[in-house]
Amino acid sequence: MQTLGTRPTTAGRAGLAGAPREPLPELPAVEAATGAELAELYRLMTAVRQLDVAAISWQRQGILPAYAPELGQEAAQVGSALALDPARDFAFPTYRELGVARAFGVDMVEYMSTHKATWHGGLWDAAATHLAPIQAVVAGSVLHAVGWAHGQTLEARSAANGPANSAAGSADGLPVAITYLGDGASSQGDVHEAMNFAAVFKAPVVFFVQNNGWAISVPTEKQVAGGSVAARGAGYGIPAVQVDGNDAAAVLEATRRAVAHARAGHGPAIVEAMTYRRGPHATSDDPGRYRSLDEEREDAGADPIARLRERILAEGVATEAALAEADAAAAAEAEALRLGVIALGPRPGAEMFDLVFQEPTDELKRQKAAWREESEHE
Amino acid sequence: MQTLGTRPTTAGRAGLAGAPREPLPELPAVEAATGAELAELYRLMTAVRQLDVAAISWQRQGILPAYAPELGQEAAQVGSALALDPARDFAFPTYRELGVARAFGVDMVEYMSTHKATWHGGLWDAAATHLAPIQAVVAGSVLHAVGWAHGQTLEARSAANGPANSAAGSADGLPVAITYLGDGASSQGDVHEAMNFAAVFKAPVVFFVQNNGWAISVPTEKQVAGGSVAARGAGYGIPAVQVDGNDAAAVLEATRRAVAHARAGHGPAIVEAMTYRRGPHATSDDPGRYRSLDEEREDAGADPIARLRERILAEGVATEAALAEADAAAAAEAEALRLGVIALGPRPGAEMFDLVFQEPTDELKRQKAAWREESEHE
Amino acid sequence: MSETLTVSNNGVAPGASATLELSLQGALNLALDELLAEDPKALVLGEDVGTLGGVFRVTSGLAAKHGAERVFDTPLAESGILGMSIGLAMAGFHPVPEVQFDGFAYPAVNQIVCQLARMNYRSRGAVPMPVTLRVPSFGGIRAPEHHGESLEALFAHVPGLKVVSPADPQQGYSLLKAAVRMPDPVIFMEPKSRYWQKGLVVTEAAANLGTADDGGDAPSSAEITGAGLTDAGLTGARIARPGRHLTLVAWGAMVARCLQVAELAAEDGIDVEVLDLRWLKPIDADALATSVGKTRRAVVVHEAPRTSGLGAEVAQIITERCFGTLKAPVERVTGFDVPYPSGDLEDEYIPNIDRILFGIQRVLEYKRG
Amino acid sequence: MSETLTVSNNGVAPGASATLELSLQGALNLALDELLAEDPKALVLGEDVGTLGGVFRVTSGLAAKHGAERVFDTPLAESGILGMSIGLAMAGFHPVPEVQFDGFAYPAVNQIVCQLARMNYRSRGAVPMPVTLRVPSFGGIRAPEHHGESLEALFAHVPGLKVVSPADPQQGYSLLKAAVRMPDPVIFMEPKSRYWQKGLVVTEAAANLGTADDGGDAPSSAEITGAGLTDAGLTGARIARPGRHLTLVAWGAMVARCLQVAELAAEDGIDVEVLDLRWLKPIDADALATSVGKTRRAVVVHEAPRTSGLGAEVAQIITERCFGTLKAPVERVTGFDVPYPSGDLEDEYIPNIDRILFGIQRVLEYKRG
Ligand SMILES: Cc1ncc(C[n+]2csc(CCOP(=O)(O)OP(=O)(O)O)c2C)c(N)n1
Ligand SMILES: Cc1ncc(C[n+]2csc(CCOP(=O)(O)OP(=O)(O)O)c2C)c(N)n1
Ligand SMILES: [Mg+2]
Ligand SMILES: [Mg+2]
Repeated sequence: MQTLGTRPTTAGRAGLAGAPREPLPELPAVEAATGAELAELYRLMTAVRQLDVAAISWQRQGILPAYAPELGQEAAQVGSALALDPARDFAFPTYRELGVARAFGVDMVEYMSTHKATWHGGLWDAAATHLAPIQAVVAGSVLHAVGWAHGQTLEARSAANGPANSAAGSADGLPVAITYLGDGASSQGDVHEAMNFAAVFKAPVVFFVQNNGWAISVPTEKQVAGGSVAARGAGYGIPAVQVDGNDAAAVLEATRRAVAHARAGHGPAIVEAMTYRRGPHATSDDPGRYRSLDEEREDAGADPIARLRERILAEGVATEAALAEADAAAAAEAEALRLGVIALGPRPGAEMFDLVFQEPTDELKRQKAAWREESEHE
Repeated sequence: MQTLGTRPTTAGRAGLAGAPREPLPELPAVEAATGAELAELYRLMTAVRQLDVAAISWQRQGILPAYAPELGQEAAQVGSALALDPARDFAFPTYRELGVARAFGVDMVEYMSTHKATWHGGLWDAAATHLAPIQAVVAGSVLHAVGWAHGQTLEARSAANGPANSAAGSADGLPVAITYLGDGASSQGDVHEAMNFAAVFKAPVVFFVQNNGWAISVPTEKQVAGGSVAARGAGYGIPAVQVDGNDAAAVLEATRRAVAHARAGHGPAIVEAMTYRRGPHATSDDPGRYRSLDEEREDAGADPIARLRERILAEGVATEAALAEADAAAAAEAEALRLGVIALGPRPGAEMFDLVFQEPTDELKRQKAAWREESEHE
Repeated sequence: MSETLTVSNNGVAPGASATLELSLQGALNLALDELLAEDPKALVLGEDVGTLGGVFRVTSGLAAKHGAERVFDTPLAESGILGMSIGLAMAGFHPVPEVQFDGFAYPAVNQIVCQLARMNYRSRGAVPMPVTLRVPSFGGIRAPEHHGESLEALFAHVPGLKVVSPADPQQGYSLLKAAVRMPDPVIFMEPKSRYWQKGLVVTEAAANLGTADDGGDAPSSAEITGAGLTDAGLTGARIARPGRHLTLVAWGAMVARCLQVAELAAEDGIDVEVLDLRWLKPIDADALATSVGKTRRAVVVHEAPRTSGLGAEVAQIITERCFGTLKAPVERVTGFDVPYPSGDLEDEYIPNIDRILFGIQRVLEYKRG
Repeated sequence: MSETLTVSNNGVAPGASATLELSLQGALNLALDELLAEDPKALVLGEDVGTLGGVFRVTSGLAAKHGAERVFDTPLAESGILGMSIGLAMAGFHPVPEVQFDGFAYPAVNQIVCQLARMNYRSRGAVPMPVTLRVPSFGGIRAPEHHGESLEALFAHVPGLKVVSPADPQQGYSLLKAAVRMPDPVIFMEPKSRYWQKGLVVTEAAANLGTADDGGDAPSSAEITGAGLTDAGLTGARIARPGRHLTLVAWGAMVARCLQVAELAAEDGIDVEVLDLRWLKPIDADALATSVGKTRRAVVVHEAPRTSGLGAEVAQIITERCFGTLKAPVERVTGFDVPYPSGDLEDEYIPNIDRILFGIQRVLEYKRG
């Protein structure tokens, strides 16, 4: 940005341009991932991989009507989720965050229910798990994360002014929101509004962008002008970091830095994880119409799980046998999930009416009664 | 923005981050304003000032039901508009661009009709004048400007491929769109979408931001995170310039650079003119509720017209007498406008029905007939 | 202990145990003031609602009194305001956001329809949305474009929303309190052309005193019910004027106009009942059926364009319930299917007294063909 | 010269002088292909409409054939897509934007309502908006949330929009061509559950051959009219099945369901007329009056939630026009006032055959109370 003219006349007012812009705050340094953490990353990533690959085959077998694979994004998802404390922080997923859900300890049958067309948001309890329901509108939840995060600031301030027995705003800092979005979602106006609101209110929120190269068939270079979502942070005064999204330890570290910044009350941060959507957009998609297998191979790079495995073995963090054990546990988990998903029946139709409001209306009660009479198949 | 991790795995793909970001293009240099141009700026600015100040008094006298003054923004509006060619370029105003309309040669009675509550968009012919109708949604037109601008690119390309007799895309470059928006409007999601679309399509559009310190009662520092709208350009790879918006010659120069960039087919540019809303938001507003007169005086700085006048006299571009003549012409214009505005009657109610569609529907014809029968007062 | 005070602007103490004369704007301000005082989780947010107190001054003085953290200005972005309110609700707050004018709810429609209205459902009740969105609504003030819209048909069609519009200061005070206390999202449509109209308001404190039988000249329980202070009174429609020959159904600013029309009609011996619908979703179908069951004729009046307006729903509910006794098809007197016009033409657009009288006449003179 | 071809996917030459068997998706593809060929100002834009050819392949092959500048992918932002289309129209183009699914029209509502629908009015006719917005619409495909919405009541309420929905391949082909050629904005709602259903399509070239009286076995003019190829046929409703006892009014995917219902009812000796409304704004009130004037009974069917749905408008129009002869109040069989549910429950939500039959029964058995 250039500056022209003698001197902006409104320079006298604090915050108005002409005054030199404040330098971007630095994200605090954090400890590198420990060996135990690398092993934990591996355990989770191999589990996520197996569940994900299995889900694709379940779709082919007719167990699931559709599925949106996260193949190749295990490092980005698990690495970021491990930087959070699910007991106090809150995560806002899209429709592709199996890895985050698994790392947050969400029941996987309840998670898969969304792909089984049982319930749009999934069956898990969002309030208890601190994982918001599935969000099918791209960028739909970025603003919710900002609002939730600002709520933490308000709680902390009122605790600071009020009775001392409140936990919020303690020396441990603020609870932090993390919102997941894709390269495609970054084009939505809501993302801009969210980043601006977050910066204006200094909300403790981390914008975690999985830049996986594609929004269905549209490649990032036709989507993200300037080439990077993280680069937009500077315009809002939000510190941002771009990270190799297929390097789980690097993602963990980058997200931890962003979370530490937010937790300390310094406001929002952006992490852009450069990764690759190795599979189709969803099981109904046909990537052959817009990218060749050769391109896929070249652009995807090395498998994030293979990379982590290599490092773990090279650094002697765990043995081949221990990793094989993790793989076997993951396979068993996938099989258990398969049985759970098959056993999952449809929800009773009455829930359509009962869950609209906390206080159902008489009109809905009438409609429910009519539905029972005319359509209930029990 | 920092980069973490070994190397983004998708660096192989053109345009994906990890690859070093392209440096922002420089806006081309242009000639400084000539003496004749300074005089023209003065003539226009004094006319705009007198019309604007008169309009406020007309509102007090009941000639206009309401008015949104542009007091203090004459340099930003006239300076930017003079950088365009109304014969081929197209301007998209908000509700406060009296100065742009006047510089574009729009009939001032037809312009004032919007404030007289005659017709929302104003009575002038937008297609003929190349000034879009009044836009009451903040940021409502930024995307239209991008679309119109991309249309010029498409015309130029098809002319280049098609018969040689088409004017578009000639050696003179592309027609350019300019869209006006305020510091408040910059918070809208549409502005982000527009900047991203413009950069992706390399559309010949100039985003002209009048940062006048206020969005009704909300000061820029609570509105624009990071402190500058121009600073956001870098995130999209859009060159941007921040200019002293009360220095008419500097605004003219900055806008010319932006227009030259767009005209040459290099894509969008942003100009942020730092200025000050000296009056109330609109005649119904009471600025005393949110800023003191002392603050106003301090933040507003020197009057842009006084500044230009001083410079013109100092540089000997025109004589006191010539400037006084311009002032007198402006006063006469204001008086003529007053008579024109008073003479302006209401539009016939039938237009409510006739102007909805190019091809009115039978239902609308029925409603019009019913209206004639029940309500027409002629 | 209650007394009638004339209060020309803000500055009424919350909890005032009095019957006050207030403008709608003042009544809403008092309701918000009392809500902020009673509920530490209540928040007010939007464009210019803080320092300025809102362009209609409905939030005037609240930031100074309850703190700039509880009553705050946001950047100028309606999707942002709604999205942030949703997140605040997820964090346990009870936000009362404002969009500055009806027409600026459109940029927030995605957040309203896909998020605010569905979060409770999507989360299976785990994440309720106790959010009341205030929308200065309808036309009549010669304002710029997009400042005179009637969005009730849109909102009423959205599953998961409740929609309400007060017609006078008492309704404004009582319905806003009811809305904000609800655990579900409510769209609160304020008739902006009525902001400065005054009326008597029985505050909750006064009403409680009344029922506490303190021996003072407290409002009677009938007065309170009439004022809509009982629970039952707050969830349904309201007879604004009883009558025998025909039911005029209206909401928002059209209620006052229909009351005028009823006076004029009375001069011709036509006894018009005016039903203030109040709740536009859910609609009080029983009240419609009771009234039209008695009068056997109905006209529904609204400012919004005719086609697919809420008048169609009201008319159809009446027809469904009263087909056997209806003397004529329900008549609609509405805005036209044209964009809301500029000030010079708005009296041509909004249903005026003449057009409503014509509608009444058509119903009264209807002969089966 | 015309012949019946079976075409399983895209690849029909524009201007094919034939009666073709096409899916709705193929018929729309052909219409766009021909429109791009005939009108150099026509453009197709949206998410994934270029290289991929759209998630439903409606734009398949068009970019390759007509150029990546005329059929192009945009960034993922619906307000951007609409806003850009408006600007392109201001520059003299005839954009045919797509929003990928109904539910993603909500982020564009501000541009649709305040801009697209009003630019002609605001500019006093100087800046027309020849824009056709394609919206894959309605439910029935077990899709994720927000992929099964019915927005016709919202669109039909907006002054300045025209709204249409085709029920079969012929309607898709003919109505899309009519819409894109109009000088006003049209919302084109494609019933996504019908994309893969096949039917015969008389192309315009074939129809022209027929009227050119070339002696070949061209479709008769009655066939053409039945296919909706005449001007008159394209601006109003269409009798999809004549009948004497009751009129079923439907649009989009519900037309096929109502035709099924009519067959079942016929087994019980009930002769149902099915009226395919086609244009949802303006509504063909004359066609409704003519049909119900004859049958004296009507049921309107739609997928959208009941309250403030377009069914209310249709019912009220019928009641206004036919009150004197109607045997029973118009019945509505609709979606419920609940968010569109997940796949497992969508058959409970969308009006099914049973519920429509119950509706018919209620009308037939109605006794004045
Ligand atoms: C507002 C909105 N528009 C369109 C869609 C349809 N859609 C679903 S996913 C998708 C692409 C998303 O790309 P990105 O954000 O990069 O996420 P990814 O799929 O790569 O994880 C699109 C267009 C949607 N869900 N929401
Ligand atoms: C979408 C939208 N929201 C709210 C408003 C109401 N409003 C009109 S002007 C204004 C402030 C605009 O500030 P800014 O963009 O800085 O322009 P300025 O008034 O300073 O010229 C607001 C909130 C509007 N017109 N449009
Ligand atoms: Mg992506
Ligand atoms: Mg401003």
